[in-house]
This record gives sequence, C-alpha cells and structure tokens, in this order.
Amino acid sequence: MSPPIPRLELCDVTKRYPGVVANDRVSLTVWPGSIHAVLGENGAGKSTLMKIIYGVVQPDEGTMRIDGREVRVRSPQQARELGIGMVFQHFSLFETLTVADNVWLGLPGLASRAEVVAAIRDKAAAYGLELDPERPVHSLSVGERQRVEIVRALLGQPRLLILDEPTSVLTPQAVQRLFGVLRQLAAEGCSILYISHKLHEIRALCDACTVMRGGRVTGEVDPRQASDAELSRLMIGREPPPLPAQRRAPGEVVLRVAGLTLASPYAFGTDLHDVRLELRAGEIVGIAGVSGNGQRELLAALSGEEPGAPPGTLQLDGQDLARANPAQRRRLGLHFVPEERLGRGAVPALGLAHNLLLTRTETVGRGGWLRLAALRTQAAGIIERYGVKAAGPDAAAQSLSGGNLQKFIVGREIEARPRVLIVAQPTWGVDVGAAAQIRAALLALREAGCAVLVVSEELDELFELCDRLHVIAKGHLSPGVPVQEASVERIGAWMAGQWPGSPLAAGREVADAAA
Amino acid sequence: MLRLERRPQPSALWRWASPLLALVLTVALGVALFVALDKDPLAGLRVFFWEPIRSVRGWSELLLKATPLLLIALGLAIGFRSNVWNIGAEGQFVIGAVCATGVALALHGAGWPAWPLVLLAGALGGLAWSALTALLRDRFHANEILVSLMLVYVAVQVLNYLVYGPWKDPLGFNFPQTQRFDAGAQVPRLAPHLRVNLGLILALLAALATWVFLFRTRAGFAQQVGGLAPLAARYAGFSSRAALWLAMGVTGALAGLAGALEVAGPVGQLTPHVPVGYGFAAIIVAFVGRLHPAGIVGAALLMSMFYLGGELAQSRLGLPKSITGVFQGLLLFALLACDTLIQYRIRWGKG
Amino acid sequence: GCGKKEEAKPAAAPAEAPKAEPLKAAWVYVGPVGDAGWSYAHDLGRKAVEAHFGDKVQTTFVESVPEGADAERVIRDLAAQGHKIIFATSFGYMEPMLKVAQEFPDVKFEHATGYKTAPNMRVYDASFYQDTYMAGIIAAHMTKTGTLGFVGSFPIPEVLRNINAFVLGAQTVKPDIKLKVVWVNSWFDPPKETEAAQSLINQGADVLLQNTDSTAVLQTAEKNGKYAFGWDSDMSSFGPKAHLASAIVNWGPYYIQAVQEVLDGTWQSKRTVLGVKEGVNDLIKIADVVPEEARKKVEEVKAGLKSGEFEVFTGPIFDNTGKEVLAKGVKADQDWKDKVNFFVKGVEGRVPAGK
Amino acid sequence: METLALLIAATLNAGTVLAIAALGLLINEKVGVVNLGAEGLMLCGALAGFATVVHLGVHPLGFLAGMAVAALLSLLFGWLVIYLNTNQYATGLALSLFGAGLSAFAGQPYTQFKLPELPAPHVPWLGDLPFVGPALFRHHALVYATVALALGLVWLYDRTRTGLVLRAIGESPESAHALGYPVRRIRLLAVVLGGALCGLAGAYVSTVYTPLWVEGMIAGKGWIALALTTFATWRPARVLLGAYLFGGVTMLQFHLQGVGVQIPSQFLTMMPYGATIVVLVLISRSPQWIRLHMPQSLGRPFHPGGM
Ligand SMILES: Nc1ncnc2c1ncn2[C@@H]1O[C@H](COP(=O)(O)OP(=O)(O)OP(=O)(O)O)[C@@H](O)[C@H]1O
Ligand SMILES: Nc1ncnc2c1ncn2[C@@H]1O[C@H](COP(=O)(O)OP(=O)(O)OP(=O)(O)O)[C@@H](O)[C@H]1O
Ligand SMILES: [Mg+2]
Ligand SMILES: [Mg+2]
Repeated sequence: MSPPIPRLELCDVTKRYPGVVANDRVSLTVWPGSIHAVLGENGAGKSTLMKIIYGVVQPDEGTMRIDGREVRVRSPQQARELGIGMVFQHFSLFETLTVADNVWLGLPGLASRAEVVAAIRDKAAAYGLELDPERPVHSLSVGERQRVEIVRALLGQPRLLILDEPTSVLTPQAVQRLFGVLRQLAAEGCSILYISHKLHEIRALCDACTVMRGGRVTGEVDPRQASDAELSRLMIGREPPPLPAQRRAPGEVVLRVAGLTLASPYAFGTDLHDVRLELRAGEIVGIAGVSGNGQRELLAALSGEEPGAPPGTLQLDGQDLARANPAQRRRLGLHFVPEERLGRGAVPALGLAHNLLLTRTETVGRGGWLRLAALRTQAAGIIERYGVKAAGPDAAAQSLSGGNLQKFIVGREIEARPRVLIVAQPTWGVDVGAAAQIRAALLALREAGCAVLVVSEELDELFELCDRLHVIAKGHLSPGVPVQEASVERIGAWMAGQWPGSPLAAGREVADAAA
Repeated sequence: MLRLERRPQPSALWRWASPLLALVLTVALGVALFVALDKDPLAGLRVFFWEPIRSVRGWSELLLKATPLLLIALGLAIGFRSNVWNIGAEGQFVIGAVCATGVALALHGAGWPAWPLVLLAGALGGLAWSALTALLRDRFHANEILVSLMLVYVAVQVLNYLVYGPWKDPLGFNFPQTQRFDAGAQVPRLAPHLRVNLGLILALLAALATWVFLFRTRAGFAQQVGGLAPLAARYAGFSSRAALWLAMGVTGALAGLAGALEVAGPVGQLTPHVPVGYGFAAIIVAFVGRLHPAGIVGAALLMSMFYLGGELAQSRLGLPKSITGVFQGLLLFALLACDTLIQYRIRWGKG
Repeated sequence: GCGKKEEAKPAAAPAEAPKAEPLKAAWVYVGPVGDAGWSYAHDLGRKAVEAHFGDKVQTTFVESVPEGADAERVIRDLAAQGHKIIFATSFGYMEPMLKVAQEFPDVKFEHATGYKTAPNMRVYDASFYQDTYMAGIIAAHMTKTGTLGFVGSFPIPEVLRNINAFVLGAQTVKPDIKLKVVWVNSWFDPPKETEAAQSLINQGADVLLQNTDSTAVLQTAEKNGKYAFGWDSDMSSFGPKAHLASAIVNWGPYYIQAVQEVLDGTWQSKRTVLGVKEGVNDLIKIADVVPEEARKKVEEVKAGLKSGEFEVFTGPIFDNTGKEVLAKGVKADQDWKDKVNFFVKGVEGRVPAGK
Repeated sequence: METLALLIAATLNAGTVLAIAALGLLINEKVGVVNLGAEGLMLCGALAGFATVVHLGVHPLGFLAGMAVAALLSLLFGWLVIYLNTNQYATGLALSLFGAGLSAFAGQPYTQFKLPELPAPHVPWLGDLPFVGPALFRHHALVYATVALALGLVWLYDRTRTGLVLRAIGESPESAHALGYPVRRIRLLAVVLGGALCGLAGAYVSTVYTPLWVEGMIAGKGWIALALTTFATWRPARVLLGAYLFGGVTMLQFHLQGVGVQIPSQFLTMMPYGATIVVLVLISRSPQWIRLHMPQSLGRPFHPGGM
C-alpha cells in the first residue's frame, strides 16, 4: 500500500501586507477525513491563510498542493473546481436575496434555479440543516444564515471544507449540532479545516491542530493530548495572566432601564421588548447573547445614538435620559465604547488627538475654541498610560492595529471618570496581552465605584469579568443571575430564550431561530 | 499590471503634490490641444497664465471674477466636508441677487448708503432658498443633490418672472431689466477706476473665518466628522441635522451674498443675465482647492484665470469659447486621479 | 482637429505693414457664431465688412459673451486693444458698453436693439415686425384651421411687435383669424422649441412662426405636415415642404456704412431703426405653394415699406381686451412701438406679467 | 379627442428620451455606481450621433456613434471611480462639465447642418386605427425599443442569473468578491453599458427628436433622468412610467399656455422641475422603504484588497 496522499499541503506560504507579515513561511498538512484545527489569537494570520487556500488572496511566496498536485488558486471558482469549499468568518450573504438565490450565486455550474432549490432541500435533509429556500436572508437568524453558508459550501461537493470561526455566532446548543454535521462529513471522507481560538471546541472536535502566532506556525499538536497550558503557550507565548479577583459589595442603582420597548431603527433589526435592567455602582453586569438578538438596538438606545426611548424608561441617578443625546448623556456621566472602533469609536482619517474630541471636552476652550497643544498632550498621556503603539498623537486612527486602537478608545472613556461605562465586545479582535490589560482596566474601574455594563458574545470573557449576567434573546432580556450561579449550559439555554418565565419559552420557533 | 496599494497613512507629500501634478497634467494636455489646433502653444499659455495678470486692471478683473467663486466654494467646502451635497448654489446665487435687488429697489432714492442692507438681503435670500432644500432633506429625506439642482431652474424662472414682469424698469422701454441701483446701493469699489470691490475683502474674511471654523473650533470639528465617519458623529452626539442645516445655510448665505455682490457690484441692476454659472464652477473650485480654505483661494484665482484666458484666447488667438469648459473638466479629472496617490501607492506587479 | 470655422485674425498680431494701419473693428456676440440665428446673421455682416474693405479694415469677434458683468471686461479689452469701432449685438450689452464708452472717447461704440446713447455710442435696430406682417399675409392664405401658432422667446416689446404684426397681416386676409402663443423663455433651446411647436400643432395651429433662433420649429412643422417660416436666415433647406418663407435680416449694409463713417470721420451718435426700406429686413424665398394672390399682396406691402408710405401699425388697432390702443388713421411713432405691451385682437391669452 | 391622442403621442416621444437615459443610469446604479455625469454623456452622445448622421447619412449609425462615444467617456469615469476609487459624486460632476465643454468645443462646425429626412414613422395597420393610431403607433422605432428595453431589464433582474449577479454586486460587492465574482470588471461593464444608453438618448435627441446640433441642447434632461431612478426605486418598469409622466408634464406646460391659461409662462416653465421635487419628496418620505429597495452599496467605493 502506497503512503496516503495529503488532501492539502502548504509549503512556506508568505503573505505581506503594508506594515505586517500576515503569513510568514507557513506550512500545513491536512489528511483526508481529518478535522484539522488552526488555532491562533486574533491577528495571527488564520483568515489570511484560509483566503489564500480559497483563492481570494494571492500569496507572495510559497506553494500549495491539493491531493499531491501543485496548484495555484487564482479565484474562488478555481478553488471550488478543485473541491474546496469555504464558510467565511464574516458572512458573504446578500440580505435582500432569498436563500436559494444566495446559494445559486455561490454555485459554479449553470444549474437552473429550480435545481438549486431541490438540491438545497436534499442537502438540508441529509445533514439535518432545515432551511426554507424561498425566505429572504434578512429574515433569518444568525444560526440560519450560517446554515445557508454551510449548505452553499456543501453543494459544491467539497473534499476540503474550510470553516473560519464558525461558532463565534452560535449558541452552545447550536455548536453541538454543527459538530454533528462536521463529524458526519469527515466520516464521509471530507477534510475539514477548522479555525478557532477556543481551546475546548478544538479539543472536542479536532484530530490535528496547527497553532499560529504573529503569522508563523508555532507548533503542530494533537489537541486531544495537549494541555490547555501547552496550547496557550504556543498561541500566546505565555499563559494568560490571572485577573485580580477581589469583589466588593455593589452600591446604589445608577442606571435603570425600566420596561424599554422600542422598534428597531435598522432595516433588518430586532425590536426590543420590555427590557428591564439595573446597574449599581461598583459592579460589572454582563449581557450575553447570540449576535443579532437586539444587542445593537439596546446599546444604541442606552448610548443615545438612536433616540426614541419612551420617557421614563431610561434613568441615570433618577434622571430621565430618554430625551438626551449622546453628548448630553456623557455630560451626565454615561460613557460608551462601541464594538466598531474604526468608523464609529474613532474617525479613521483623523489623528488620535482629534479623535479625543469625539467624547472629551477638556481641551475645548471658550466659544468652542480648540486648544490644540493641550489636546496633543492629553492624547500623548493616554498613549503612554495605556501602552498604545502609535506614531504619536497625530497618527491617524486607521494606521493603528485594532487592539491598539481599542486600548486608546477604552483609555479615552475610562479617563473621563464615568459614572456608568457601557462596553460592547471589549476584547473583540484584540490580542491576548491587550485583552488582559483592558479587562484589568475595567475591573479597576469597578473598584473605583463605576458601574460597568459589558455586552459580549464571548461567554468566557463574561464569566471572567462580571458580577451578574443577563441574556438577551429576540429582543427580550432575561432576569439577572449572579455569575456564581450561572453555568455555560444554563446561559446557553437562556441564549435560546429558555429562561424561567420567558415570553419566548413557549414558542418552539424561537429556539430554532436562535439555533 | 498596475495596482493600487492602500497606504497605512495618507501621504502628506502627495497632499501637496497632487494638485500641482494635476495642474501640470492639465497644462500638458492643453499644450497638446493647442498643437492639435495648429496654434502656438506658448502663445496659448501666455494668454491663459500671463495676459490676465499683466496689469493692475488685469488683477482687478481677475479678483472680481474670483470673488463669487471663492465665496460659493467656501460654503460648498463646508458642505462637502460634512457630506452635504448642495449642487444648487447657482439657484441660491440667483435668489440672493433677487432679494438684494428687492431691497435696492425698495430703498430707491433713500439717499444714504444702503449697500450693507442690500448685501444682507442677498445673504438672507440665498439662505432661505437653501433652507428649502435642507427642509425637504431633513423632513422628507429628499435627496439634496436633486432637489437643490431642480431649484436652480425654479430660481431662474423666478428671476425671469420678476424682470419681465413686476420689476421691469418703468422707463426701460419694457426691456427685461430693473432700474439701475442708486450709488448708495452699490458696493464701494476698492479703487475708483477698478471694478474690484469690497466683496473681495468680504470673501477673504469668509475664507479666514471658514479656516478658523473648520480647524480651530469644536463646532467645525463636529461638522466634519459627519462627513468623514457618520457613525462616529452619531456616537459622539454630533447632530447630523445640525450639520445639514449649517452646511446648507452657510452655502446658501454665501452664494446669496455672491449674488448680491454681482447685482450691487459690476452689474448694477438685475437682468436675466446675472446667472452665469458661478454656482456650478464653484464646485470645481471647491474640489480643486481640496475643500481647504487656503486651497480654495488659489483655486478660485486659477479658475478665474481660465475664464479670462478663455475670453482672451478668443480675441487674441481666435479660439472658441468652449475651450474653457474643456480645461475645467480636464483639471478636475486630473486632480481626482492624482488624489488617489494620497491614499494609495502605485505598484507594478500582480494583484 | 476641430472645425474649419472661419476665424477672425488674431488682433494681437502686430502687422508691421509699410502702408497705413488698417482700421480695427470688433463685434461682440451673445451666442455662438454657428447658431444659424442672431449671432450668425451679425457675423455675416462682419464678413460683408471684410469683403467690402479688404485690408483697409481688420475685424475681430468674441462670441458667447454673457450679458452680465463679463461683457464690460470684454468690451473694455477690445477698446484697449485699439479697436476703433465696436459693435455689441445684444440688448444686455447696453449698460456695460455705456460705461466703457465713457472711458474711451476716441472709440465709436455701436449697440444693437438698445435705447441709450452717448456722444460716442449710438444704437441701431431692425424691424422684424415688417417681416412678420408679410408672413401673416401668407399664413392667412395657407391656414385651413384658421388658427396660427407662435413660439415666443421672451415677452419683450420687440417680440410682442412681431406677434401683433403677424396677426395684423393675417387679418388683412381673414379678419377672424386666431393666434396661439407659447413662450419657451429662451432664445435658443431646440428641444423646448420642438415641444412648444408640437404643442401648438396638437392644438390645431397649422402655420407656425417663431421668434427663437433655431430651426426646430420649422423642422417640427415639416415632420407634422404643417407650415412654418424661417427666421434670421434662409432656412428653406430645413423644411423643404413646410417652409413658406424666411424672415431675414442683413446687417451688412449698415455695418459697411458705419465703418465707412469712421474712416471718413463722419460718424455721429444717433438712433437708427432699419427695416425693409434700408434692405436690412426682408421676407425671402416665398415657397411655390403660396398662391399668387398672397405673393402679390406681399409685394405690394413690400413696395409700400420701401417707399416709406406704408406703416404696419396704423390705427385703428384694438388690443385683445377690446381697448383701442391706436386711434383710427394714426400711424404709430417710434415711442409707441417701443412700449408695446399688449396683444392685439385675435391673439389668445395675455401678455405674461403684462399690466 | 384628437388633441388628446396627439398629447399622448407627444408625451411618449418626450418621455422616451428620459427613459433611455434613466434606464442606463439604472443599470449603473443597480451595481452600486452613481453617475452624475449623465448630462455630459448625453451631450457628447448627441453630438457624436449628429455628426455621424451628417457625414454618413445613416440614422442607426448615429445611434451607434452616440453610444460608442458615451461608452468611451464612461469608461474613463468608470476607471476613475472603480479602479482609483475616486469620489463618485465629484467624478460624475467632472464628467458632466467636461462633457458639456467637449461637446460644445467639438460641435462648433456642426451647428448649421441639417440631417437627411426621416420618413414619418407609421406602424402598418395599427397606425391607421382611430385615436390609438396617432397616439401610440406613429412613433420612431426607438420608442418601442425603449419599452422593450425596460421589459427586458425587468426580466433580466427578476428572472435571470446574470441579473441576480448584478443585483448581488450592487448589494454587497465584498460578498460578491468573496464568492469569486470579478466585481470591478462587472461594475465597469455596467457603467459602460449604462453610459452607452445615455449616449443613445443623446443621439436620439439630436437626430430624431430635434434633428439639430446645438451646444447644451440636452438642457437638464440628464439630471431629470437621474432623479427618475430614485423616483422609480430602481425598478425598470417604474422608470418607464416615471419618464412618461415627466414627458407628460413637459408637454402639458406648453399645452396649458396654448389653451390660454392665465399663469405667467415662467411658472409653467418651472412645472417639470417643481414636479420632480414634489415626486422626490413623496417617494423619499419613508427612508426605510427607500433603503429596502436601494442598491445597498450605492455610491460606496469598493477596494477588493479590503481596507
Ligand atoms: N487586506 C488587508 N490589508 C492589510 N492588512 C491585513 C489585511 N487583511 C489582514 N491584514 C492583517 O494581517 C494580519 C492577519 O490577519 P488575519 O485576518 O489573517 O488574522 P486572524 O488570525 O484571522 O485574526 P482573527 O482572529 O481576528 O480573525 C492582521 O494583522 C491584519 O491586520
Ligand atoms: N487638505 C488640505 N489641502 C491643502 N492644504 C492643506 C490641507 N490641510 C492642511 N493644509 C495646509 O496645512 C497648513 C496647516 O494645516 P491646518 O492647520 O489648516 O490643518 P490641521 O491639520 O488642522 O492643522 P493642525 O495640525 O494645526 O490642526 C495650512 O496652511 C494649510 O494650507
Ligand atoms: Mg476572531
Ligand atoms: Mg480571522
């Protein structure tokens, strides 16, 4: 018997972007029927590598072999012809089109639309991925959207399926169902490249694991054998620092959301239903949930970016906030860190110093006159204290890496000494060192008596940071639960709307939709 | 293959070099055009770039023509920087001229210098006309590009109605024009024999004020964030409605002032021929000036030079008038293309 | 390469000729010389001057000069360049020219269609209404519906005179004839003129006249199988079947005379109204379909105009509200004509913004 | 009755110019590109069409020439906007200025020319019917071709895979790129095609509608065509209807004058522009609705390398 031929073999693949080497002589081998993990922190170069394999991005150097044959993939079409399928980290779906149209667009051949509809039904049945081909994508839940992506990839009959962080948008239950599908596929001989930075998932699913850091491969391990500490070291270069764990008794209620019901202002958004929430001084409250369940709407209503909250439903220290715009709320002590840092939390083309002016007014003199020297000094201070890597106070926001910009923005809001700080996805896309620093800063803020609200999709992070947890599902907010009494299973069930007394508990469709 | 690569940081060098390169490209194309037309390119360049500034009178005419362009372009720059696309400054110019005339006619025979009131009326008229667009955009989300543009046509007919009808000079043999303004209603000239008038000083002050507003005040900062990153403006709590109203209002008022300066300055009365396209030309001026007050001052002079040069090219070289339009279009194209170099680097090789 | 448009010689070129310096004459046009209309007619006049005087005169022109603030600069530049006589060929140049005239007392300024004069600035005008009166006679013979149509540019006295004369001419043949007027508020906007003409035809007008400068009205009539006239120049080729006659203006004689006066030193400021008598206005190329009777009548009128015996506006004339505007037997004087601000009986509608 | 038939005929005729250009702009906007240079394209198309018929005497060649010249100019526009990522508004404005200047400049020798006669169009049999004959069946072939084009676009966008790809690119060029579609090439193609239709509209004006060449003869029709795409919320059939509506308003103002309505003509001249504003306001009132129908990437630049 001849030795088996690897399904995919990458050899010294290098890709440079201005200022970064996203992939630095990366080599990787995937065997037929194997579920192969690529593990690495944010920015390690995982997505870039996958895009190279799928032909979206062209490498600067290096070779690639499929089934032993050297190939140069110039386009996704060519990748599909070679039997490669991909589910993107950021969905590539068209919201106004139907499921069938979306799938049809992703199919290379010239099958008729009717054939596509039939094929979707077949595949969906074979793998237990129910889908209505005629529904428009904007009416689907995130989980359903991912099913569309997966079905689209499967219809190309892939022999190598790439999934880029597929679970970051799923409830724990939905993750289990996805794993079932993937195992079935692997059993049928399909190789799977599975990208993640969640250790426990990889351990549960994969039989091989390549670890990346800073664009390089730092190790090849069998995830079923390796310890967490070992993987962390490969991934981060050290073990994550422990967080200070003192907790003190919370103080008076600072922010109260009293029965907030609000229609979504966004085209394909989620309406809020009777949201009730209390935030006390000196505590951190977390809101978990699968993205697209009303987080965006709730945050916008709290920050004041979207007006329209009924009077009395939002109170800060007993004062009604409903009519206040973001600047007025900030003056009352409510600060906010949005999840998109470039374009929302910061103006990409402007320098860091000018970006301070979005939320800070210390350097604005009488009549709105800008004291530019003071502004630069202020920015330089934040850059220094928060260890922001930047060319200086005048460096354009768009020239900073995501993590450094996030440190700057968090620093900007923390130094305003807020009464309430609302943070969305505090460490999303931020490297581990920076993440630890940001989390520590949030904890310190709590110690200083500030009330902090964290909205995140990373359960681990919420468990680590928060005193109390809520879950948001379909625009409804669950009651709070102290973090000591919460478990991943319990919160996972709540994420599907199944908390005691939930108005969603009765309806089966909700669980499906969230799945 | 030619390929663009985004720079990590916009290039400071190209920010300056790109307009110069664009000008050089335009001049090069112009020379090619002259050669193609069998004209001496040197004479062509001389007519466009030297003849207009050879004498004090030349300068006076150059500055006179640049004044309305400068005023309108400053307002447009504030608008374009904040994502407000007022394309109808021409209409605001016309209504400014109309309102200024209304006051001048009402104060006919007053015997005291009424010109400040005339100018004020012009500015308010332009403001009111642009407010119409702002209102429709604010209340009904109607696209301001199209609305403001349609209002240009409406404004011109309003002007026509008045000069062919109620405001016709009773002693003017029914010709479509108003009475001439009283001396007191006309803007003082800077020198007795030169046509350039106080409007130039007002325009330069407006340029200075625009610069201070944009780069030295928080309100100006807030105004621009809406154009650079609308979500960030929202996050900061900078009202996009306020930005819309301010941008439309300033443009309207400045365009209206320009209109008033035209009727109370070189024309001296309202005629159907007051609108000559300054409102549209100012769009080019604003872009060529990189939406920066200093740049706009230069661009207004350059554009004015093109106009004067175009006239001189007719009487000196026998070239057709439309050549001016071709040059203006070419300059804007060249500038837009060159501006790519600020954000991107050009690379040869595979994509 | 572009166009083989006949160009004026560059005025700046210093002619180091041994013989006497040629007299420099300049024209300022409101439209492009190629508009086949108003400016084109004036440019033919300029060419007539060139042909007549040869190298004794050197001509320049500037086209498409806006009638606002720019005109003053253009005229002043021409004066400063050493032109000894300058013709400004549109009404809107009156005020700017007046200002420049004060600065250059040695230069002679000629303004078409205006009314203000200065010691070194005089005005001249043509009498198109004499043409339209004759056109009215022909139109009345050719109409089957009894409704004529007029595409008007702007409601100024000159145009109103033309409209009224058109109807008065027609009424000499058919006293109850009607005229519909549509304004396009433009001198030159072919698509609009087309639409206006089409609209008139749709409403039953079957002979059209226009006071706009393009051939659009004639072409629209041709397309619809109706009749129309040429304006400013011979337009017969643009509507071989529709064309009844062309109302033309020939500025050549006047321009030659004016230049001659400057050369002779006899130039004097005055107001000149020219017409059929001076050979400036004429109705030409009367089509074969026009009946002999109409031709004869037109010839009679023309003869009367030439001799000066006949005046188009001779009382009694009633406006279309029934008011008498010119008493019986009275011949209108220039002042009366300058102030026409009404439609005569037979014209439908009211003068826009008229009082 | 006869007057009404003629008014309908004139309306169809006037509306066709707008419809052709607006359908072209719709093709552009469906893939996410706004071309404010429509006016300039139409002018250059008009000149090219006119000049070609003058020299060659064949009307269809005039149409082709108008399309070719406008296509060439849109290629320049498309290259700037799609490959150099210049601001779409500014570049479009530059194109409208440049097109106006260029056509005026190059068109000078053509101002006094006259085109060969076109036979009066008449659809056999149908054209002889009372009322509907003169109203609907005595038009230039392009009037019917425009209707066919609109229906063809309805079919293209609603029923075919090509149309689906075009819509997808207009909605999310990033996703389309990730699926492997050559987004920029397709956008450029659509821009050139749409531009060519603007050129065709211009050539129709100068060779059929008003067989003349005069600088600036498009007189704002390009801008109204731009307004029409918004008016129609980017649907071809509605573009057609909207174009006829505006054609009707244009004719109506002259009709009212002829009937002797006592409104100053200047106010009647304002009518089409005023109507455009009113309609814009009416359809824009609900931003949600516009957003649901608008190509989501309209006016946004797309750089395949990502930001
Ligand atoms: N189009 C691009 N232009 C410039 N730099 C890029 C581009 N795409 C990725 N990068 C950079 O390359 C590096 C690797 O990015 P990549 O997206 O591959 O990381 P990743 O491991 O997938 O991270 P994540 O976990 O956040 O998805 C990062 O520093 C990123 O900023
Ligand atoms: N976009 C631009 N185009 C052309 N010139 C510019 C531009 N921006 C700045 N400049 C030039 O740079 C000089 C200083 O810049 P200015 O103060 O106007 O902008 P700034 O970036 O706000 O400066 P500061 O750093 O002081 O805030 C000015 O004289 C101006 O001419
Ligand atoms: Mg990630
Ligand atoms: Mg990634």
